[in-house]
Order: sequence, then C-alpha cells, then structure tokens
Amino acid sequence: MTHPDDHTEPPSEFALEVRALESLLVEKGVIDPAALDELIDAYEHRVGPRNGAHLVARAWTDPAFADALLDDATAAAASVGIGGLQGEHLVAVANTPEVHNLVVCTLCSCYPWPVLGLPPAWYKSAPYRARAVADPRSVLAAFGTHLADDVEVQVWDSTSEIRYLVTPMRPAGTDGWSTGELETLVTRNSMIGVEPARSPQAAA
Amino acid sequence: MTHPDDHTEPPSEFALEVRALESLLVEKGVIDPAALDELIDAYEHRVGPRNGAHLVARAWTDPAFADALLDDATAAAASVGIGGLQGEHLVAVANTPEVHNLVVCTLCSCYPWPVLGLPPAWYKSAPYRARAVADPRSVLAAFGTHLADDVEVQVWDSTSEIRYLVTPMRPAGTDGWSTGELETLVTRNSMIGVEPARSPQAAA
Amino acid sequence: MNGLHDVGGMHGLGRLVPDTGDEAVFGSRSQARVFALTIAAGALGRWSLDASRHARERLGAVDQLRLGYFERWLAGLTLQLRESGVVTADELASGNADGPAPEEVVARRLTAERAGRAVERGRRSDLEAASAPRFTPGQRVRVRPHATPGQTRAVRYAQGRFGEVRVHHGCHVFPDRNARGERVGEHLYGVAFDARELWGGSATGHTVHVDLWEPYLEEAP
Amino acid sequence: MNGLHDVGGMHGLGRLVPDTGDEAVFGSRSQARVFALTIAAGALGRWSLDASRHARERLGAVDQLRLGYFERWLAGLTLQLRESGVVTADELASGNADGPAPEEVVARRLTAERAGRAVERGRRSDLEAASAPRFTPGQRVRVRPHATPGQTRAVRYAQGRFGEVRVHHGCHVFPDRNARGERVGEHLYGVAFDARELWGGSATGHTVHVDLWEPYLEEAP
Repeated sequence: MTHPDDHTEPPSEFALEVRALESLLVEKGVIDPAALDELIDAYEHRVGPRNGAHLVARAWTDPAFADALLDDATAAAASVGIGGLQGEHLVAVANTPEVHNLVVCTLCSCYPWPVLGLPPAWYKSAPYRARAVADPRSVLAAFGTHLADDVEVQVWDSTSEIRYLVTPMRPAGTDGWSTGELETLVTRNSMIGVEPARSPQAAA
Repeated sequence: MTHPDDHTEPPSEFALEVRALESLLVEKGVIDPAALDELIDAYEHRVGPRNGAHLVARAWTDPAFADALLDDATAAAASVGIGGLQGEHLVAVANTPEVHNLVVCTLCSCYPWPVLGLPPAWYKSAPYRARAVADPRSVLAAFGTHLADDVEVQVWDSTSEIRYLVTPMRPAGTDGWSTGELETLVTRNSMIGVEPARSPQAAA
Repeated sequence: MNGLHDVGGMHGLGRLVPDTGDEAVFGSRSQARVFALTIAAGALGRWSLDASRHARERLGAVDQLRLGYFERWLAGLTLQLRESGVVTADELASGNADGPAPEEVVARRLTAERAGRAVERGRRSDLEAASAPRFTPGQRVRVRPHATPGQTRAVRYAQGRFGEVRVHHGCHVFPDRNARGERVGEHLYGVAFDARELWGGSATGHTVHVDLWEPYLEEAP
Repeated sequence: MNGLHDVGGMHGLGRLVPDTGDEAVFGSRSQARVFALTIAAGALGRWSLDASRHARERLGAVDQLRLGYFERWLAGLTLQLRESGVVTADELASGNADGPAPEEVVARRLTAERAGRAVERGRRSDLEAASAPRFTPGQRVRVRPHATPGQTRAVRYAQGRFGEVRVHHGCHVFPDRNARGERVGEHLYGVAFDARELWGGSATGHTVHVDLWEPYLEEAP
C-alpha cells in the first residue's frame, strides 16, 4: 500500500491541492510560510536519528548514563540537550541477550521525533502496524533479523503520548571505541527494534 | 459501497472477464452453459421470498404448523415441499410484542435461499453487516422501523450453515383472511427482520 | 484470518442503502453468470464451500473494498480454478484452453438436470458425532482468541468475549479444516452475547446470537 | 471508533517493504508542506492532536486504504479547517479567501521563531491527578469492550482481553475526551498482554505492551 503522489510532472492532483490549501491559509492570515519552512528544516536537517544514536552510544560507554536513560529517558535526554515535540515522555527499553524489543504504533504513526526524527514509510504502513503486534518475528525476518528461539520478544504499541526508544546491544569488537565512533553503528532501524546495531565489519 | 459493473455500453471489463472465463471453462469441458441457465432460472423464477411468505402465512393460520415451524423449520418447510441449497438447516425465529429478530451474516452473505431466494444488495453490503450486530436499532430506523424501547432485539449472525428465517407478527385487521391473501403481506424484508409485515392498509 | 470480510461492529464503511424489495434478482447478466459459474464449478468437487469463502477473503483488504460483490466472487473463483489446477495461469491469460481438463474433472461437469436437483436438495452439513458435546445449554463460555491466517468462522467481535450457550445444533462440518479439504465434524452451538459484552456499556440493550464450533470455545471460569 | 486505522493483528493488508535507511525524510515537497501545514494549523489552538487523529480516522475505510499517508493528513486537515470554521466550504472550493480569519485566530498564527521553539519544547501531556490510581503494578485487568463511534486509543485487539499492569505512567490527558475539546487527565498504565491471550494458542511466545487509560480497564475477576 504505497501510493504515488506528486512525483509526476506536471504536478499531481495532490501537489496542486497542497499548494491551493497553503495559498488559501496564507491569504486567510492563519499560516506564515516561514514557519512551514522552519518546521521542514528542523526535521530535514536538525532533528533525526543521530540524536538517538548519541544517547545509545553514550549509554554504551557510560554505565551511569545507561542507568539514567532506563530510569527516566526524558530527563537523561534533556541532560544532553535532546527533547521536544513528540518526545515529551520518553521511555528507553534495552535489548539484552535474553530480550528483544520492537516499537510500533498500530493506530497511527506515533514515533519519538526528538531522538529518531520523522518515521520512515514502512513504519507508517498498515502491513507493519498489523504484523508487529501479532507476529513480530516475521517482521524481524523481513528486515533480515533472526533471533534465537529463546530470545523473548517484547512489543511496545505506542497508544499514548509515551514514546519508546530501543537501545540495541553494543556490537562485539568495539572495545575502546569512542562515543562518536560508536554512534556510527547505531542505525535508526536498530532503535525501532527491527535490526541489531551495525557490526564494525558491516560499518567498515 | 455499491459498484457499477456491467451496466455500461460497450460491455464493461467485468462483463468481458466473465464471458472470457465462461468460454474458457466450456472449452476445458468443465462447464455446461445449460447448467448455468438452469441455476439462474431457478433463482430468477422458482425460488424466492414467496416460499417464505407461504410458510409464514401458513403459520399465522395453522397453530400446529406454527409450532412445527418453530420446532424444526427444515422439516416443517419440507412438509410443504420447500427446501434445498443453502436451506439444509433452517431455524425460524418468531417476532412477538416483546421480541424483535434480525438476521445478518457479518462474514459474508449467508442467507436462507430456499425460503427467501438470493439476498438483496444491501444485505450483502459492508454497512449492513457491520451495523446489524452493533447497533440494530439504527439499522431498523434506516428501513423506517421504529420499535418501542421495551422491545428486546435479538440479532442472529449466520456464521454456520444454520439459516435463519424471521416470522413477523400477523398484522391487525386480517381476521378471516386466507393463507393466500395473507402471503401478500409477508415481504422479504419482514422475513429478514428489518420491517414488520405489511398492514392491510399498506397492501391495499 | 483476521481480514476485512469480518466487518461486524466496524465503523466508517459507508451508508446503508435500503431497497424497495422490487429490484431484479441479479444486477446484470454478468452477475448472474458469475453466480452460476461459482455454483457449477463448485460441483466439480475440487474444493469446499468454506474454501470458496476463504478464497474471497484472501483477496486482501483493498479488493474487499474496491470490488463489487460479484467481482469478488469472480476473483475468488478464478483464484480457486488456478490453485486447483483446473485451469492454468497461461490459459487464464490467453483465454484459450491448452487442452481439455483431466477426465475425472470433466466427468463431474454439472448438467442442467443435476443443477436442478442440487438446488432442490442441497447438501446437509451435519455429521455423526465422534464424541459427546463438551458444553450444555445454559453454560457460560468464552470465545478463544484466534488469529491464524487460515479460514475461521469465529467472528472477531466475539473473540475473547463471554457468552451463554443456548442451543446445541449437533455436529457440523468444521469450516477451519473443511477449507483445507478435511471434512470433519465438530459440535456446533448457538451462543448468546449481551451487546454490552461486545460493544461496551453504551450499547443498546440487545442480544447477538452467534453459531460457534466447539474448538472456538472454552469454559468460562 | 472501530475503524480501519486500528489494524493491529489484521491480515491481508499487503507486503511489508523495508528500506535501506537512506531515503529522504519526505517523499516529496508536497508531503513536507502537508506535514508543516498540519503542525502550524494545530498551533492555532482550534483543536487537539487527538482531534486531528480522529479527523483522519473519520475519513472512512475506503480512504484509509486508497489514500497515501500524507494524502490522509491533507484530507484530515481540510476536514478540521472546515469543521472549525477557520475556512468555509466555499473558500475550499474556490481556493480564494472571502476575507481574513477572525482576529483571535490570526493572532495565534505560528511564526518561524515559535515554530522552532515548539519543535524544541513540545508540550507535555501529563496533568495533576485528581484522585489516586485505581490499579497497581502486578494487578490483573481486563480491557473493557468499547465500540463507540468517537475517538479512543483502546486498541481493538486488546478489548475484552486480560493483561497485567506493569507500570503507572501518571495522569495523562484522556484522548477520548480531548478529541472533543475537553482536556482532562486520567491515570495511564502500561499493560502487558501475553501473545496467546491476544492471538490464540498458535501465536509465537511474545508480550505486547499497550498504554491504556484507567477508564479502559476493569479489574479481572
């Protein structure tokens, strides 16, 4: 269920409708195009998964920060200047050798914007939302992630304003890496829970 | 959610697909067009709601038959030569001043063919199937049927091969009417349960 | 399967449009042919009625909403003809038979005479019971949670809910297995549910009766 | 409402298509504008986030499947603008303003500076609790059946099912009333459900955590 919208030339009906509505709202005096530019710029250039990767890498290298993140992720993130819209109530859930976590919003597309940015298309799609709660292992398999049978899967359905962040396990072979180096291994998908963090080999 | 299909000229895609499939199956030797004609003729001309109306009118005039119909509708119908495909296991449910019955098939379109013929479009539609079980009074209202608050509504969802037939209440002002005359008051919709039987005034 | 055919209680499906009762049995000649083709192809004995229902359900959510009723029947029938090997994908694409169907299939072709008899006689779905019924009228039961991709008649709106057994209908062919070609019987019960148990406290006071097979049910604590 | 937005556990919705992680934030400039228009129009204070979700849900089942993600946002936003009277149906049809919006609406127009602050600060949804929480971690609860046409976050797949309260999140704005313009708090709990209680005995062994407000829950017997 992906849909074309305005990738065509000449402009699609969707593109024309969007332009018409923006123009009407500007004319009504209720929308300032500069605010739209600012919002788009924020999520295209400032707020994205590098924020979450920083929190995770920091937790990998600083046990006190790891504890703080699991205890109160909103406060821990704020302590390093991360927070805001759609992340007012953050909860971090940690993958371990025994437990694997997966985040979904079955009702819409709730997602922790300040740490991950805006959600990818698949996260918003009906097939992901439908299957993540009923058959999470098949979802993980679609991403090439195969867990041992004895790993317990915990699925978090974001039905409230609580936003969930998965902290993946630190990959082997990263002893002595700096926080900045470790951040490069922490993918967006690993913080949703569909993949592990990258191995140093894969990142090389 | 009604859909045009082959009402257009030239033939619609649907009409062309149907013709192509029939032609292929005839060529394969697995379909005899005469059998198709026979099946269509049966439900266009022989099997329809007049059968059910006959059972209901007979129950109105013959208390022993009414008891037999409620006790074992399949046997009672067979005793007057009515029965067959999609009516192998008939159950009759009687409307009374205290109880009103309504029949639906939420999963598909199960319907008692030998007594009512094939189902109308609205019976097969998603809005009817969705609302009949959750809000039957609003469904009745859509058909202009308004029950007193103290009438108990019983909804029968045809999830098995049991097929349900509602026997509406005999209208006032029909004393001394023959079974044949009474049959004219028993509408298809009254035997699904969305309307009462016709009054003599409405039928006049 | 937990699909969009299972619409009991859903909102947002559009307006209910009553009729006058005077409309034609079929909306068009093509609809009539699809109806008859479905019955006649079913008489070949390659699949059960439950398999046909499941074929239509497997069309997916988009087609459940996009296609008209007999368009879904046509799509389901086409799927079954192909899956059963009665016709090949190539034959469907070209519209031309590569050769006749196997003799044992052709031998079961429905004639006009047999069609007339099938309409008059039908085929009962009750079977001899292999065991005593587990539940009795008056007993409180819960519908088991059940969400496999296969065929089932355990409507979603009743799953996990508590009801009361009202009647034992005998032992009937079990759809979940019949759709896979296994014609076995299970005890079938008429179960009554209070509307508030299904739809919450604001529901109007009514009762919904659902026919449910024994494997769908468990004793209420 | 019991609509097609509530897809948890449904089959037949198509294939899951993973990505590489390198795609653009927005699929097109139009998608980006719809996203920003929705946030900026929300800042006018005429409706809540829950009302916006409900507006998109109210589009109906056909549009849930037919429209793309930001097409639904556009349709939901247009519906809210019209229903709230910020623009009229005539203005939407013509594309031309009959006049400026009322002063009190224009006064809340989001500036670039306020937009930047909104992104950085957000708005918490927790409130002072007026009463003590009714449930405690470790307690077994049942999700109440609930099928009104209004907004709710009581996912359908958990209704009627038994779970265990794991955490009390405090008192949070209650969506069912917030969507109608009443910003009141209710206690919010993280409730854990065994997959077999949700999907039946053949489900893989996993746990689903759902955040549920106190009015959605009742004590398990």
